[in-house]
Amino acid sequence: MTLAEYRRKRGEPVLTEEHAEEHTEKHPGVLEYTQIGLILFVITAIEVGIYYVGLGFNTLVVSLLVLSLIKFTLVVAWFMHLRFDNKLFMTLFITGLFTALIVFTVVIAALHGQLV
Amino acid sequence: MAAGTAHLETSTGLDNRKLLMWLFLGSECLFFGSFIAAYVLYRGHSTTGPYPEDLVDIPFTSVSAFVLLMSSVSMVLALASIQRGNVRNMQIWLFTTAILGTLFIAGQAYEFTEFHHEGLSLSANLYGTTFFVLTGFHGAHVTIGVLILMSLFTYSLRGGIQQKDSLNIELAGLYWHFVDIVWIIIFTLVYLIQPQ
Amino acid sequence: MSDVIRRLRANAPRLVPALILLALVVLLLSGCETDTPQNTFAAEGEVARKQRDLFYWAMWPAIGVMILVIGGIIVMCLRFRERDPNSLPPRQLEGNTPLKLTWTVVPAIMLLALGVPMVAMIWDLGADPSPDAYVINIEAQRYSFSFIYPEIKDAKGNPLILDGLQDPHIPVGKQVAFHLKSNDVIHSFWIPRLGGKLDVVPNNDNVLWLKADKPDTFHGECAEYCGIDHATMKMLIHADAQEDFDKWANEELLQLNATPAPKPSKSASVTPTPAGSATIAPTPTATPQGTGG
Amino acid sequence: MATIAAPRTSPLAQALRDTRAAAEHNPILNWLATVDHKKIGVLYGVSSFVFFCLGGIEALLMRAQLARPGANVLTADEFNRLFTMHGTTMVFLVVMPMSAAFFNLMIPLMIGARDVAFPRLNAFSYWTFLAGAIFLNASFFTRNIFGGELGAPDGGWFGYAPLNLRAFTPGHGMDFWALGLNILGIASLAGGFNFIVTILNMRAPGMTLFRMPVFVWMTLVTSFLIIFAMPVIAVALFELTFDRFFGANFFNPAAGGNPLLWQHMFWLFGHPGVYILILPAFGIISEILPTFSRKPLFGYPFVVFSGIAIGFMSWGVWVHHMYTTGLGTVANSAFGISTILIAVPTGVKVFNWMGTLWGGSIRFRAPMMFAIGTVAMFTIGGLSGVTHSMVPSDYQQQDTYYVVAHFHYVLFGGAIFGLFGGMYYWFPKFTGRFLNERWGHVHFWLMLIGFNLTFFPMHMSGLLGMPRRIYTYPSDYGWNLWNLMSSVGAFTIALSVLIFMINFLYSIRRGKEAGDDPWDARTLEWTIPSPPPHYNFAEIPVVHSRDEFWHRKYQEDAQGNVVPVIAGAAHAPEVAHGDGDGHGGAHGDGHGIHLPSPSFMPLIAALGFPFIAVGLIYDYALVPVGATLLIVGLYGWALEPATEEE
Ligand code: HEA
Ligand code: HEA
Ligand code: CUA
Ligand SMILES: [Cu+2]
Repeated sequence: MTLAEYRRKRGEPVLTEEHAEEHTEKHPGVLEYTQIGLILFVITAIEVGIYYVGLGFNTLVVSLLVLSLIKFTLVVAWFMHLRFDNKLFMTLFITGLFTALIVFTVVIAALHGQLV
Repeated sequence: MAAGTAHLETSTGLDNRKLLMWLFLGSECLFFGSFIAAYVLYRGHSTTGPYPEDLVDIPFTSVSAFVLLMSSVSMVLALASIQRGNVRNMQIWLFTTAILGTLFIAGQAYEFTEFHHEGLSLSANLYGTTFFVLTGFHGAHVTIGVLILMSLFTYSLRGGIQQKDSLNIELAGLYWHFVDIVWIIIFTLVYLIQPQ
Repeated sequence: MSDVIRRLRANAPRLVPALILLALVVLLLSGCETDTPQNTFAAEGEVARKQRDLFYWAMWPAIGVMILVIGGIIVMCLRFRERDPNSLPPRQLEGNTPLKLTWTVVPAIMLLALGVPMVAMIWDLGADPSPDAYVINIEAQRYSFSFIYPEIKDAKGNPLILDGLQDPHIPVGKQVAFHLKSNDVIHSFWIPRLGGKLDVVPNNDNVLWLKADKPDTFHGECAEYCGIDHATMKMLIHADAQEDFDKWANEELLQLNATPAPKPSKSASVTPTPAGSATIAPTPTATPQGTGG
Repeated sequence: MATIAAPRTSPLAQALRDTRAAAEHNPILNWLATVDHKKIGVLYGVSSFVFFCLGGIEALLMRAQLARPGANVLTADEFNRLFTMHGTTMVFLVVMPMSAAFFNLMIPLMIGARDVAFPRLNAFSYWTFLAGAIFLNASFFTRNIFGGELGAPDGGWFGYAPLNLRAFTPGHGMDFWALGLNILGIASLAGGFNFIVTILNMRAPGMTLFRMPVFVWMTLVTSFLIIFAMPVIAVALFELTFDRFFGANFFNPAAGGNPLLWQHMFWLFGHPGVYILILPAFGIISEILPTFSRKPLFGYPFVVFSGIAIGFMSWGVWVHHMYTTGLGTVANSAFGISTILIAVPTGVKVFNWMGTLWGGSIRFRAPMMFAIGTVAMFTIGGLSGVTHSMVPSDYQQQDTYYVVAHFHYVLFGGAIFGLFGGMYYWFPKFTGRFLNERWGHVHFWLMLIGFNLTFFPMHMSGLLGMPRRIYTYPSDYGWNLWNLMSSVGAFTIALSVLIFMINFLYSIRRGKEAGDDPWDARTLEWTIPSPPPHYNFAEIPVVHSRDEFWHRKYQEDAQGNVVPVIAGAAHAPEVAHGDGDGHGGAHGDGHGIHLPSPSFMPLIAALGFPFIAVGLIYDYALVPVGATLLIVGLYGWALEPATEEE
């Protein structure tokens, strides 16, 4: 008997377990994956394009960061299935990611470095 | 890659190994975060050349980045195949992914030697130090990934991976995609954005 | 023998902790305000005084909490000890929300009362030295502090350099701004009776200002572990009244003009002294020109 | 199961299977190949205790040198190496692995599981730890120790840059330090992952998160801190390794490197690190105090949430170790405030422990003495921590003996006292015998007195301006008496530890028989026989409440008075049929329970690390040897079935 079954039997709230069974067969198919791949390709092309267009430094940096963030999110959400999977995985990953982001931003700021 | 279905009944309903993998990736965020922080802190602070603007070859690196990105696509297709029970396709995509990964490594090896010829070494300046170590550790991750993929591929040739074992592919995939997103960040921060 | 042990054991829970607590507090108090060379309580400068007062501001509540907690534990141990080994368990009290909120909120308020003056003092002491401060450039290397006086210059414009063998002097009654620069590893510049320390970090030049109340001799010491002779990286600073200080400066100047050439100088990176040297080797200091701070 | 592993017929596979089978019977192979969490726990415990003695002897040598001004017991160089090794040993080879010992021994028993989630990863974690620990201590021999030259690292336990670079610490000591700590980091990481998965996934039916014993909670928080903090120091050490071995410039000021980067990275690990050291002890005493007060932990949710809060807040205070580096007023103010605030959740814990005593019926058995001692001594250390957090006055105390006093109060008075409490408490579970009670009390009082005698005077010497890490001091600074007291105290502690060791060795054979539930305790581990069978639970229990076992023994009547459950009157404890292995419940004797088979692969893989490390330092030829061991171990691990079929 799993904890989830046990809880359901006793009518207790089931916490993280509720998603357990869901994640089968809801995966996107080949078509979606290829589409995402195409989008990723296009964004990369745009990034390189922007690099050569010669925008002002700040515009360049901001647009590059935004674009790579989109790529990052696409891969994580679709290829790594975080969008469909149990929220616990998302929580764990985001915790690591944000801890890293925040503490190292502070470190660099405290050492009077530039972020970009 | 033992432990098949027996442990599927867990308190959270989540597979032990998959949980482990996500914890590992969360932890890796801090690992790569640390290297990236050192790079960012020191960018533009090298006291002598060669400087990044003298070296980076954007067209070349763009191709590498593209190769790695596409390997992520083939990886996820391998997973999609095995989840539908198509071992043959899975093998093809797995092999493609490994080949693309190897290409990326080869590109990196080429780039490292080029840079070295231009006088950038680990000890040349801060740029050399942070660049080689950051991209080197990433490359090491890719290499390990290729090894894992090739092992899975060989294993599957012997019939070791069926639809019910798709978790093995999923886990390798998670690792592989993670290595890819790290490169997405590196490509932007280390190559495209140059200090003024 | 075993009787003694038994009696001791019976009484120990009551006596020993109380005795220890008492001894601890007495110990703590007995150390204050004695006149030893590096006593941080025996402040003789504005900075050290403020820091000591802030320490008291935190120490007394801390002692209060300590007595509360440990005293409370002792009282409970006496009051609630099991009297009958065969008794049933007592009532199963699981918690008391108002109580729990109290001991979350009250310490938070106490700590705020610590935080406010703390932040105020950080900004007070962290302010730039006043414009009329007397500037001394400090160069630290294993294992000595060099004092460089940019305001005491010889005919050729070279400043006075004291390289750790002669005792440095400072004027009293005004801020002295120490510009700290390291030639090798991290050191920490500390003159306890004048004020807290500040690290001397390569590539991160820091400025520390201190102010001596009255003429006296102060002991200072490197406070960051820096290698084999860290323990003996010390200095003795003479604080002089302004006229005495000027007199000393003039004498030094005469001497400086009398000596022919400046010492052989060395570039910023200093090769490490071979491990095992047990003396305070006067390491050559950096070029006089490179001491802008 | 991956039954299609290595081809069944190959002689190699057959040989491997035979070795595994042999490991079931041969007593030595049995320990080398064990994947049983209880045995791994014992291995962890014994090893870390050996290192405790080693670190303690290093401390005694230092105290002998410092007992009098101008003493000549040690040279400056020896002293520097000893405090570096003492600090490193106590933190990485004593408190962390000793906590891991308790995780291993207790977690599966407390959550009602038969093993951890990844038994072989667990074994790997231990062997890697042992390899790293031995490697680190081998550094004593990097110079001709028999000719009177002590090797070992000499950069201090936090190895500040640029002193840690080859130009300033020549010799191989710091090489061993950097590589050794990285090996130990791998061990901790493996353990951290394993326990998170175990706690989240392996709980018995009914064991919801908020029914878990507090020790399990604290293990969970600690493990999270480990997996997020360890990578940071790993990277710092990698960078140091590149600087030292390959001329990289991360911390080289001459090339523009910033030595403060090292400090940030070290303390970014180091501060979460100190809570990694203390939270397990907090968990242990949160089990002991209720048992011997005979009432539940006061404010369980508060204790749990404050533990989680401490975990989060520990990420926002690291700069308090760097107040004097000149980071500026903004950074110092922000981190000063955050450091002060961390006293709030810690205070919540302390007060709830006191609330647990309140209204109890307290039995002063040896474990309880240590638990109470922990609360009291930790509070003193915590409060001196608060005085440290006051930035401007810390400019005076930083790097003095006042810091040394603070952290020994929290580390020894908190962590070590708590861990000793755990040893007295759970010793009967694993041996079936009590540790001698009387000598336990002698140990406690002697240690308490010796401890305060050693470390309280250090507040004084610190405030009187005595810097830490000095091998000698002049006689006219007013430090003599305090140092003498510290030295006398240190030897008193040593005596008390000796008493414990004798007690332990005696009791393990001759101690009073304890039975399954000697303390009238509250949690699941006491429901099973002492010592536990290798399968832990013949039937996986079903949990209905926090303090499950207590509720099987007692109930409250209408007035809230406690009455025993009359045998037979209440329903028999429910068990989960169809347990995790899918083999159905075993019947009393544990037949039919399939446990993972022993495996040599973790040991083989772990052996690779010291080869690689030694190779990097002395001869690159060893690196491929180590790598091969590692790879062979990992492949064997992946390919062999977790459980051999009979
Ligand atoms: C187990 C390890 C451990 C723990 C738990 C702590 C806990 C704390 N530490 Fe400590 N610390 C170390 C281990 C630890 N420390 C080590 C090893 C070093 C030195 C490293 C080195 O330099 O080598 C160090 C150094 C250190 C410094 C740097 C000193 C310096 O070098 O200048 C500071 C500064 O702020 C500090 C602060 C604190 C604080 C505020 C806490 C708090 O978490 C304490 C909170 C607890 C309490 C406050 C007591 C209980 C609370 C109450 C009873 C509530 C009521 C209280 C009030 C209202 C005040 N510590
Ligand atoms: C958990 C951590 C921990 C523990 C338990 C201890 C325990 C002790 N420490 Fe520790 N200490 C540190 C962590 C710890 N320390 C750290 C991190 C540092 C900083 C290092 C640095 O600056 O880099 C430090 C630094 C430090 C210093 C400062 C050195 C300096 O700055 O110059 C001193 C000085 O007295 C000291 C003393 C002691 C003593 C006397 C004990 C005693 O309590 C030890 C008690 C144990 C024993 C005495 C062992 C008994 C063994 C036996 C009886 C076995 C006998 C057997 C045979 C002979 C076979 N320690
Ligand atoms: Cu200079 Cu210590
Ligand atoms: Cu800290």
